[in-house]
Amino acid sequence: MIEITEHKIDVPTLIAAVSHDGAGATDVFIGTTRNKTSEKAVVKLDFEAYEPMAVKELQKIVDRAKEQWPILKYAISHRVGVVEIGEEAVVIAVSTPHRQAAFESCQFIIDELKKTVPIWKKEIFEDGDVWVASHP
Amino acid sequence: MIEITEHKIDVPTLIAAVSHDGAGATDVFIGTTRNKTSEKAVVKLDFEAYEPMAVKELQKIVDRAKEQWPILKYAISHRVGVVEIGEEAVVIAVSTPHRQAAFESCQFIIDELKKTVPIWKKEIFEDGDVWVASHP
Amino acid sequence: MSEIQIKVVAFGIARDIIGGRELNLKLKSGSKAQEAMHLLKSQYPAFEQLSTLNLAINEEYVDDNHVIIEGDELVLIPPVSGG
Amino acid sequence: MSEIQIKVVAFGIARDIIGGRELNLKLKSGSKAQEAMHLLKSQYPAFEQLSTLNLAINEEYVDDNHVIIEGDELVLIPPVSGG
Repeated sequence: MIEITEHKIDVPTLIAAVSHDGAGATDVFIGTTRNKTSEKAVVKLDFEAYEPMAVKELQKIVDRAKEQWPILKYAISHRVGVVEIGEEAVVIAVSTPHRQAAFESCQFIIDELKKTVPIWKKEIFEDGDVWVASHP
Repeated sequence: MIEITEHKIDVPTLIAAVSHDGAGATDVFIGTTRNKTSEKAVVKLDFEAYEPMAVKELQKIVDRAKEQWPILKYAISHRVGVVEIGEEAVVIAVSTPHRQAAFESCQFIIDELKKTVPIWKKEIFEDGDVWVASHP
Repeated sequence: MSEIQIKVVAFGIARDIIGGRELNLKLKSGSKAQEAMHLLKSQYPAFEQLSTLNLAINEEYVDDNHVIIEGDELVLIPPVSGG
Repeated sequence: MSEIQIKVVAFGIARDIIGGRELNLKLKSGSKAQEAMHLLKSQYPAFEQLSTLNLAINEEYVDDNHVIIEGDELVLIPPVSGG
Protein backbone atom coordinates (compact mmCIF):
# COMPACT_ATOMS: atom_id res chain seq x y z
CA MET A 1 0.00 0.00 0.00
CA ILE A 2 1.36 3.40 -1.05
CA GLU A 3 -0.53 6.62 -0.53
CA ILE A 4 -0.10 10.37 -0.65
CA THR A 5 -2.72 11.91 1.59
CA GLU A 6 -4.05 15.26 2.74
CA HIS A 7 -5.40 13.68 5.90
CA LYS A 8 -3.72 12.81 9.18
CA ILE A 9 -1.94 9.47 8.90
CA ASP A 10 -3.47 6.74 11.03
CA VAL A 11 -0.45 4.73 12.16
CA PRO A 12 -2.41 1.72 13.49
CA THR A 13 -4.04 1.32 10.07
CA LEU A 14 -0.62 1.10 8.42
CA ILE A 15 0.63 -1.36 11.02
CA ALA A 16 -2.46 -3.50 10.53
CA ALA A 17 -1.86 -3.37 6.77
CA VAL A 18 1.51 -5.13 7.14
CA SER A 19 0.25 -7.87 9.44
CA HIS A 20 1.26 -11.32 8.16
CA ASP A 21 1.34 -14.72 9.89
CA GLY A 22 4.85 -15.32 8.58
CA ALA A 23 6.14 -12.05 9.99
CA GLY A 24 8.44 -12.17 12.98
CA ALA A 25 9.35 -8.51 12.72
CA THR A 26 7.74 -5.26 11.74
CA ASP A 27 9.62 -2.01 11.62
CA VAL A 28 7.71 1.24 11.53
CA PHE A 29 9.37 4.53 10.74
CA ILE A 30 7.47 7.69 11.63
CA GLY A 31 8.79 11.03 10.42
CA THR A 32 7.31 13.83 12.48
CA THR A 33 7.47 17.58 12.25
CA ARG A 34 10.18 18.92 14.56
CA ASN A 35 9.76 22.22 16.34
CA LYS A 36 13.05 23.54 14.99
CA THR A 37 15.69 23.33 12.26
CA SER A 38 19.20 24.49 13.00
CA GLU A 39 17.92 26.27 16.10
CA LYS A 40 15.28 28.25 14.20
CA ALA A 41 11.72 27.70 15.47
CA VAL A 42 9.47 25.94 12.96
CA VAL A 43 5.76 26.72 13.22
CA LYS A 44 4.58 24.07 10.78
CA LEU A 45 5.45 22.35 7.52
CA ASP A 46 3.68 22.50 4.19
CA PHE A 47 4.25 19.60 1.80
CA GLU A 48 3.61 19.53 -1.91
CA ALA A 49 3.84 16.44 -4.11
CA TYR A 50 3.72 15.61 -7.79
CA GLU A 51 1.39 12.85 -6.76
CA PRO A 52 1.23 10.33 -9.61
CA MET A 53 4.99 10.42 -10.06
CA ALA A 54 5.58 10.30 -6.30
CA VAL A 55 3.56 7.09 -6.09
CA LYS A 56 5.48 5.63 -9.07
CA GLU A 57 8.85 6.52 -7.56
CA LEU A 58 7.84 5.04 -4.21
CA GLN A 59 6.80 1.85 -5.99
CA LYS A 60 10.23 1.70 -7.69
CA ILE A 61 11.92 2.03 -4.29
CA VAL A 62 9.79 -0.76 -2.86
CA ASP A 63 10.58 -2.95 -5.87
CA ARG A 64 14.29 -2.38 -5.33
CA ALA A 65 13.89 -3.13 -1.62
CA LYS A 66 12.08 -6.38 -2.41
CA GLU A 67 15.04 -7.50 -4.49
CA GLN A 68 17.28 -7.11 -1.44
CA TRP A 69 15.09 -8.19 1.48
CA PRO A 70 12.28 -10.72 1.99
CA ILE A 71 9.55 -8.15 2.49
CA LEU A 72 6.22 -9.76 3.32
CA LYS A 73 4.11 -6.59 3.33
CA TYR A 74 4.72 -2.85 3.24
CA ALA A 75 2.69 0.30 3.78
CA ILE A 76 3.82 3.84 3.00
CA SER A 77 1.87 7.01 3.61
CA HIS A 78 3.11 10.56 3.04
CA ARG A 79 1.21 13.70 3.96
CA VAL A 80 0.72 16.69 1.69
CA GLY A 81 -0.52 20.09 2.79
CA VAL A 82 0.02 21.60 6.20
CA VAL A 83 1.53 19.32 8.85
CA GLU A 84 1.61 20.68 12.37
CA ILE A 85 4.42 20.15 14.92
CA GLY A 86 4.38 16.59 16.25
CA GLU A 87 2.20 15.27 13.44
CA GLU A 88 3.34 12.47 11.16
CA ALA A 89 4.66 13.65 7.79
CA VAL A 90 5.55 10.14 6.63
CA VAL A 91 5.02 6.63 7.94
CA ILE A 92 6.68 3.52 6.54
CA ALA A 93 5.86 0.04 7.84
CA VAL A 94 7.56 -3.15 6.66
CA SER A 95 7.07 -6.72 7.84
CA THR A 96 9.65 -9.48 7.31
CA PRO A 97 10.34 -12.92 8.78
CA HIS A 98 13.33 -11.65 10.80
CA ARG A 99 14.25 -8.32 12.30
CA GLN A 100 17.44 -7.35 10.48
CA ALA A 101 15.60 -7.22 7.15
CA ALA A 102 12.79 -5.14 8.66
CA PHE A 103 15.19 -2.48 9.96
CA GLU A 104 17.33 -2.41 6.83
CA SER A 105 14.51 -2.29 4.31
CA CYS A 106 12.56 0.33 6.25
CA GLN A 107 15.63 2.55 6.47
CA PHE A 108 16.39 1.97 2.79
CA ILE A 109 12.89 3.13 1.85
CA ILE A 110 13.04 6.38 3.84
CA ASP A 111 16.62 7.09 2.69
CA GLU A 112 15.68 6.63 -0.98
CA LEU A 113 12.39 8.50 -0.56
CA LYS A 114 14.37 11.54 0.44
CA LYS A 115 16.53 11.29 -2.68
CA THR A 116 14.14 10.71 -5.56
CA VAL A 117 10.47 11.05 -4.67
CA PRO A 118 8.97 14.33 -5.98
CA ILE A 119 7.75 15.73 -2.69
CA TRP A 120 8.73 19.16 -1.41
CA LYS A 121 8.76 20.46 2.13
CA LYS A 122 8.34 24.09 3.01
CA GLU A 123 9.32 25.06 6.55
CA ILE A 124 7.20 27.86 7.89
CA PHE A 125 8.72 30.12 10.54
CA GLU A 126 7.21 33.05 12.43
CA ASP A 127 8.89 35.42 9.99
CA GLY A 128 8.85 33.62 6.66
CA ASP A 129 9.29 30.28 5.00
CA VAL A 130 11.82 28.25 3.03
CA TRP A 131 11.69 25.31 0.60
CA VAL A 132 13.97 22.82 2.30
CA ALA A 133 17.22 21.83 0.55
CA SER A 134 16.57 24.01 -2.50
CA HIS A 135 19.85 25.83 -2.40
CA PRO A 136 23.40 24.60 -1.82
CA MET B 1 8.67 3.53 29.99
CA ILE B 2 9.57 -0.13 30.44
CA GLU B 3 7.01 -2.80 31.15
CA ILE B 4 6.59 -6.55 31.27
CA THR B 5 2.93 -7.33 30.75
CA GLU B 6 0.51 -10.23 30.64
CA HIS B 7 -1.86 -8.20 28.48
CA LYS B 8 -1.90 -7.53 24.76
CA ILE B 9 0.46 -4.70 23.91
CA ASP B 10 -1.29 -1.58 22.66
CA VAL B 11 1.11 -0.24 20.05
CA PRO B 12 -0.53 3.22 19.71
CA THR B 13 -0.09 3.76 23.45
CA LEU B 14 3.65 3.11 23.13
CA ILE B 15 3.95 5.39 20.11
CA ALA B 16 2.08 8.13 21.96
CA ALA B 17 4.45 7.65 24.90
CA VAL B 18 7.47 8.63 22.78
CA SER B 19 5.88 11.71 21.25
CA HIS B 20 8.13 14.77 21.64
CA ASP B 21 8.08 18.16 19.91
CA GLY B 22 11.80 17.90 19.22
CA ALA B 23 11.43 14.50 17.56
CA GLY B 24 11.89 14.28 13.81
CA ALA B 25 11.96 10.50 13.80
CA THR B 26 10.38 7.64 15.66
CA ASP B 27 11.29 4.04 15.02
CA VAL B 28 9.02 1.31 16.27
CA PHE B 29 10.07 -2.32 16.30
CA ILE B 30 7.33 -4.91 16.69
CA GLY B 31 8.30 -8.52 17.27
CA THR B 32 5.40 -10.80 16.42
CA THR B 33 4.82 -14.50 16.79
CA ARG B 34 5.61 -16.26 13.51
CA ASN B 35 3.64 -19.27 12.40
CA LYS B 36 6.78 -21.34 11.98
CA THR B 37 10.41 -21.88 13.01
CA SER B 38 12.69 -23.78 10.67
CA GLU B 39 9.66 -25.03 8.74
CA LYS B 40 7.97 -26.48 11.82
CA ALA B 41 4.48 -25.09 12.50
CA VAL B 42 4.26 -23.03 15.68
CA VAL B 43 0.87 -22.94 17.38
CA LYS B 44 1.70 -20.25 19.92
CA LEU B 45 4.45 -18.97 22.17
CA ASP B 46 4.63 -18.91 25.94
CA PHE B 47 6.95 -16.35 27.54
CA GLU B 48 8.30 -16.35 31.05
CA ALA B 49 10.28 -13.54 32.64
CA TYR B 50 12.19 -12.92 35.82
CA GLU B 51 10.37 -9.65 35.94
CA PRO B 52 12.22 -7.32 38.32
CA MET B 53 15.57 -8.28 36.80
CA ALA B 54 14.19 -8.08 33.25
CA VAL B 55 13.12 -4.49 33.90
CA LYS B 56 16.52 -3.67 35.41
CA GLU B 57 18.40 -5.21 32.48
CA LEU B 58 16.20 -3.33 30.00
CA GLN B 59 16.95 -0.12 31.85
CA LYS B 60 20.68 -0.83 31.58
CA ILE B 61 20.32 -1.34 27.84
CA VAL B 62 18.43 1.94 27.49
CA ASP B 63 21.10 3.71 29.55
CA ARG B 64 23.80 2.35 27.24
CA ALA B 65 21.76 3.40 24.20
CA LYS B 66 21.38 6.90 25.60
CA GLU B 67 25.15 7.21 25.83
CA GLN B 68 25.41 6.53 22.10
CA TRP B 69 22.35 8.24 20.62
CA PRO B 70 20.30 11.36 21.45
CA ILE B 71 17.19 9.49 22.54
CA LEU B 72 14.34 11.84 23.41
CA LYS B 73 11.89 9.23 24.65
CA TYR B 74 11.59 5.44 24.65
CA ALA B 75 8.94 2.87 25.41
CA ILE B 76 9.49 -0.87 25.72
CA SER B 77 6.85 -3.48 26.39
CA HIS B 78 7.38 -7.25 26.48
CA ARG B 79 4.63 -9.81 26.86
CA VAL B 80 4.69 -12.75 29.22
CA GLY B 81 2.35 -15.71 29.12
CA VAL B 82 0.76 -17.10 26.00
CA VAL B 83 1.20 -15.07 22.81
CA GLU B 84 -0.84 -16.19 19.82
CA ILE B 85 0.34 -16.16 16.18
CA GLY B 86 0.43 -12.60 14.82
CA GLU B 87 0.34 -11.00 18.27
CA GLU B 88 3.06 -8.68 19.48
CA ALA B 89 5.60 -10.30 21.80
CA VAL B 90 7.70 -7.17 22.12
CA VAL B 91 7.37 -3.55 21.04
CA ILE B 92 10.17 -0.98 21.22
CA ALA B 93 9.60 2.67 20.29
CA VAL B 94 12.32 5.32 20.25
CA SER B 95 12.11 8.98 19.27
CA THR B 96 15.14 11.04 18.25
CA PRO B 97 15.75 14.33 16.45
CA HIS B 98 16.95 12.56 13.26
CA ARG B 99 16.22 9.21 11.71
CA GLN B 100 19.58 7.44 11.74
CA ALA B 101 19.69 7.53 15.54
CA ALA B 102 16.13 6.21 15.77
CA PHE B 103 16.88 3.17 13.61
CA GLU B 104 20.24 2.43 15.23
CA SER B 105 19.11 2.80 18.83
CA CYS B 106 15.92 0.79 18.30
CA GLN B 107 17.89 -2.03 16.69
CA PHE B 108 20.51 -1.86 19.46
CA ILE B 109 17.81 -2.26 22.11
CA ILE B 110 16.20 -5.33 20.53
CA ASP B 111 19.61 -6.89 19.76
CA GLU B 112 20.75 -6.44 23.36
CA LEU B 113 17.39 -7.50 24.77
CA LYS B 114 17.87 -10.86 23.10
CA LYS B 115 21.31 -11.27 24.69
CA THR B 116 20.88 -10.33 28.34
CA VAL B 117 17.30 -9.80 29.46
CA PRO B 118 15.98 -12.74 31.53
CA ILE B 119 12.99 -13.64 29.40
CA TRP B 120 12.40 -17.12 28.02
CA LYS B 121 10.36 -18.17 25.04
CA LYS B 122 8.76 -21.56 24.71
CA GLU B 123 7.57 -22.52 21.24
CA ILE B 124 4.51 -24.68 21.33
CA PHE B 125 3.93 -27.07 18.43
CA GLU B 126 1.08 -29.46 17.75
CA ASP B 127 3.19 -32.28 19.14
CA GLY B 128 5.25 -30.73 21.90
CA ASP B 129 7.19 -27.67 22.91
CA VAL B 130 10.72 -26.38 23.24
CA TRP B 131 12.49 -23.66 25.19
CA VAL B 132 14.09 -21.62 22.42
CA ALA B 133 17.90 -21.49 22.22
CA SER B 134 18.40 -23.62 25.32
CA HIS B 135 20.70 -26.13 23.69
CA PRO B 136 23.63 -25.70 21.31
CA MET C 1 12.96 24.95 -38.87
CA SER C 2 9.65 23.91 -37.33
CA GLU C 3 8.75 24.65 -33.75
CA ILE C 4 6.92 22.66 -31.13
CA GLN C 5 4.95 24.01 -28.24
CA ILE C 6 5.10 22.27 -24.91
CA LYS C 7 3.66 22.80 -21.47
CA VAL C 8 5.94 23.15 -18.45
CA VAL C 9 4.60 22.37 -14.99
CA ALA C 10 6.43 23.50 -11.88
CA PHE C 11 6.43 22.34 -8.26
CA GLY C 12 7.92 23.60 -5.02
CA ILE C 13 10.39 26.43 -5.37
CA ALA C 14 10.26 26.09 -9.18
CA ARG C 15 6.64 27.21 -8.99
CA ASP C 16 7.69 30.27 -6.98
CA ILE C 17 10.41 31.02 -9.54
CA ILE C 18 8.15 30.96 -12.59
CA GLY C 19 5.43 32.70 -10.60
CA GLY C 20 2.79 30.08 -11.30
CA ARG C 21 2.02 26.43 -11.82
CA GLU C 22 2.49 26.29 -15.59
CA LEU C 23 3.98 28.03 -18.58
CA ASN C 24 4.19 27.34 -22.30
CA LEU C 25 7.50 26.97 -24.01
CA LYS C 26 8.35 27.07 -27.74
CA LEU C 27 11.22 24.78 -28.70
CA LYS C 28 12.82 23.87 -32.02
CA SER C 29 11.57 20.55 -33.24
CA GLY C 30 13.95 17.82 -32.10
CA SER C 31 15.10 19.70 -29.02
CA LYS C 32 16.50 17.73 -26.14
CA ALA C 33 15.75 18.11 -22.45
CA GLN C 34 18.98 20.03 -21.92
CA GLU C 35 17.95 22.63 -24.49
CA ALA C 36 14.62 23.14 -22.81
CA MET C 37 16.44 23.47 -19.49
CA HIS C 38 18.90 25.96 -20.99
CA LEU C 39 16.04 28.08 -22.29
CA LEU C 40 14.24 27.99 -18.95
CA LYS C 41 17.40 28.96 -17.08
CA SER C 42 17.96 31.90 -19.40
CA GLN C 43 14.38 33.08 -18.87
CA TYR C 44 14.48 32.44 -15.09
CA PRO C 45 18.06 32.89 -13.85
CA ALA C 46 16.98 31.93 -10.32
CA PHE C 47 16.99 28.30 -11.48
CA GLU C 48 20.78 28.51 -11.64
CA GLN C 49 20.88 28.99 -7.89
CA LEU C 50 19.15 25.69 -7.09
CA SER C 51 21.14 22.70 -5.84
CA THR C 52 19.62 20.59 -8.61
CA LEU C 53 16.88 20.89 -11.19
CA ASN C 54 15.58 17.79 -12.90
CA LEU C 55 12.98 17.21 -15.57
CA ALA C 56 10.27 14.60 -15.76
CA ILE C 57 8.07 13.64 -18.69
CA ASN C 58 5.19 11.20 -18.34
CA GLU C 59 5.91 10.85 -14.63
CA GLU C 60 9.47 9.63 -15.21
CA TYR C 61 12.77 11.40 -14.79
CA VAL C 62 14.43 12.10 -18.17
CA ASP C 63 18.10 12.74 -18.83
CA ASP C 64 19.68 15.62 -20.74
CA ASN C 65 19.54 13.83 -24.08
CA HIS C 66 15.89 12.91 -23.98
CA VAL C 67 14.20 14.28 -27.14
CA ILE C 68 11.11 16.32 -26.46
CA ILE C 69 8.11 15.87 -28.72
CA GLU C 70 5.03 17.93 -29.42
CA GLY C 71 2.48 17.54 -26.65
CA ASP C 72 4.99 16.55 -23.96
CA GLU C 73 4.36 17.95 -20.55
CA LEU C 74 7.67 18.83 -18.90
CA VAL C 75 7.66 18.77 -15.14
CA LEU C 76 10.28 20.78 -13.29
CA ILE C 77 11.61 18.90 -10.28
CA PRO C 78 13.62 21.12 -7.94
CA PRO C 79 15.52 19.45 -5.05
CA VAL C 80 13.13 17.02 -3.38
CA SER C 81 12.70 17.10 0.39
CA GLY C 82 10.07 14.59 1.34
CA GLY C 83 10.00 12.66 4.60
CA MET D 1 33.38 -25.88 58.63
CA SER D 2 30.09 -24.03 58.86
CA GLU D 3 27.40 -24.33 56.26
CA ILE D 4 25.00 -21.86 54.80
CA GLN D 5 21.60 -22.56 53.39
CA ILE D 6 20.46 -20.70 50.31
CA LYS D 7 17.42 -20.70 48.09
CA VAL D 8 17.75 -21.36 44.37
CA VAL D 9 15.06 -20.10 42.00
CA ALA D 10 14.77 -21.43 38.47
CA PHE D 11 13.23 -20.07 35.28
CA GLY D 12 12.55 -21.44 31.81
CA ILE D 13 14.15 -24.78 31.06
CA ALA D 14 16.03 -24.63 34.38
CA ARG D 15 12.68 -24.91 36.12
CA ASP D 16 11.86 -28.00 34.06
CA ILE D 17 15.25 -29.49 34.94
CA ILE D 18 14.90 -29.11 38.71
CA GLY D 19 11.23 -30.05 38.45
CA GLY D 20 9.97 -26.97 40.22
CA ARG D 21 10.41 -23.28 40.85
CA GLU D 22 12.72 -23.48 43.85
CA LEU D 23 15.09 -25.68 45.80
CA ASN D 24 17.27 -25.29 48.83
CA LEU D 25 20.99 -25.76 48.65
CA LYS D 26 23.54 -26.26 51.41
CA LEU D 27 26.93 -24.73 50.70
CA LYS D 28 30.12 -24.39 52.66
CA SER D 29 30.44 -20.96 54.16
CA GLY D 30 32.45 -18.74 51.79
CA SER D 31 31.46 -20.66 48.66
CA LYS D 32 31.62 -18.89 45.35
CA ALA D 33 29.06 -18.90 42.57
CA GLN D 34 31.06 -21.46 40.61
CA GLU D 35 30.92 -23.89 43.52
CA ALA D 36 27.15 -23.55 43.76
CA MET D 37 26.97 -24.09 40.01
CA HIS D 38 29.20 -27.15 40.24
CA LEU D 39 27.00 -28.65 42.94
CA LEU D 40 23.83 -27.97 40.94
CA LYS D 41 25.31 -29.50 37.80
CA SER D 42 26.30 -32.61 39.73
CA GLN D 43 22.78 -32.94 41.12
CA TYR D 44 21.11 -32.13 37.77
CA PRO D 45 23.38 -33.27 34.94
CA ALA D 46 20.91 -31.89 32.36
CA PHE D 47 22.30 -28.43 33.14
CA GLU D 48 25.52 -29.51 31.40
CA GLN D 49 23.60 -29.75 28.11
CA LEU D 50 22.50 -26.11 28.08
CA SER D 51 24.22 -23.56 25.82
CA THR D 52 24.78 -21.34 28.85
CA LEU D 53 23.73 -21.18 32.47
CA ASN D 54 24.20 -17.97 34.42
CA LEU D 55 23.49 -16.99 37.98
CA ALA D 56 21.91 -13.86 39.34
CA ILE D 57 21.76 -12.61 42.90
CA ASN D 58 19.73 -9.58 43.91
CA GLU D 59 18.55 -9.17 40.32
CA GLU D 60 22.07 -8.81 38.95
CA TYR D 61 24.23 -11.25 37.04
CA VAL D 62 27.13 -12.50 39.15
CA ASP D 63 30.39 -13.98 37.92
CA ASP D 64 32.05 -17.23 38.97
CA ASN D 65 34.01 -15.67 41.80
CA HIS D 66 31.10 -13.95 43.50
CA VAL D 67 30.98 -15.07 47.15
CA ILE D 68 27.60 -16.34 48.25
CA ILE D 69 26.32 -15.37 51.68
CA GLU D 70 23.64 -16.73 53.97
CA GLY D 71 20.20 -15.61 52.82
CA ASP D 72 21.19 -15.03 49.21
CA GLU D 73 18.63 -16.07 46.64
CA LEU D 74 20.38 -17.59 43.63
CA VAL D 75 18.49 -17.30 40.38
CA LEU D 76 19.31 -19.73 37.59
CA ILE D 77 19.31 -18.02 34.20
CA PRO D 78 19.34 -20.50 31.32
CA PRO D 79 19.85 -19.11 27.76
CA VAL D 80 17.54 -16.12 27.38
CA SER D 81 15.27 -15.88 24.34
CA GLY D 82 13.13 -12.78 24.66
CA GLY D 83 11.89 -10.72 21.76
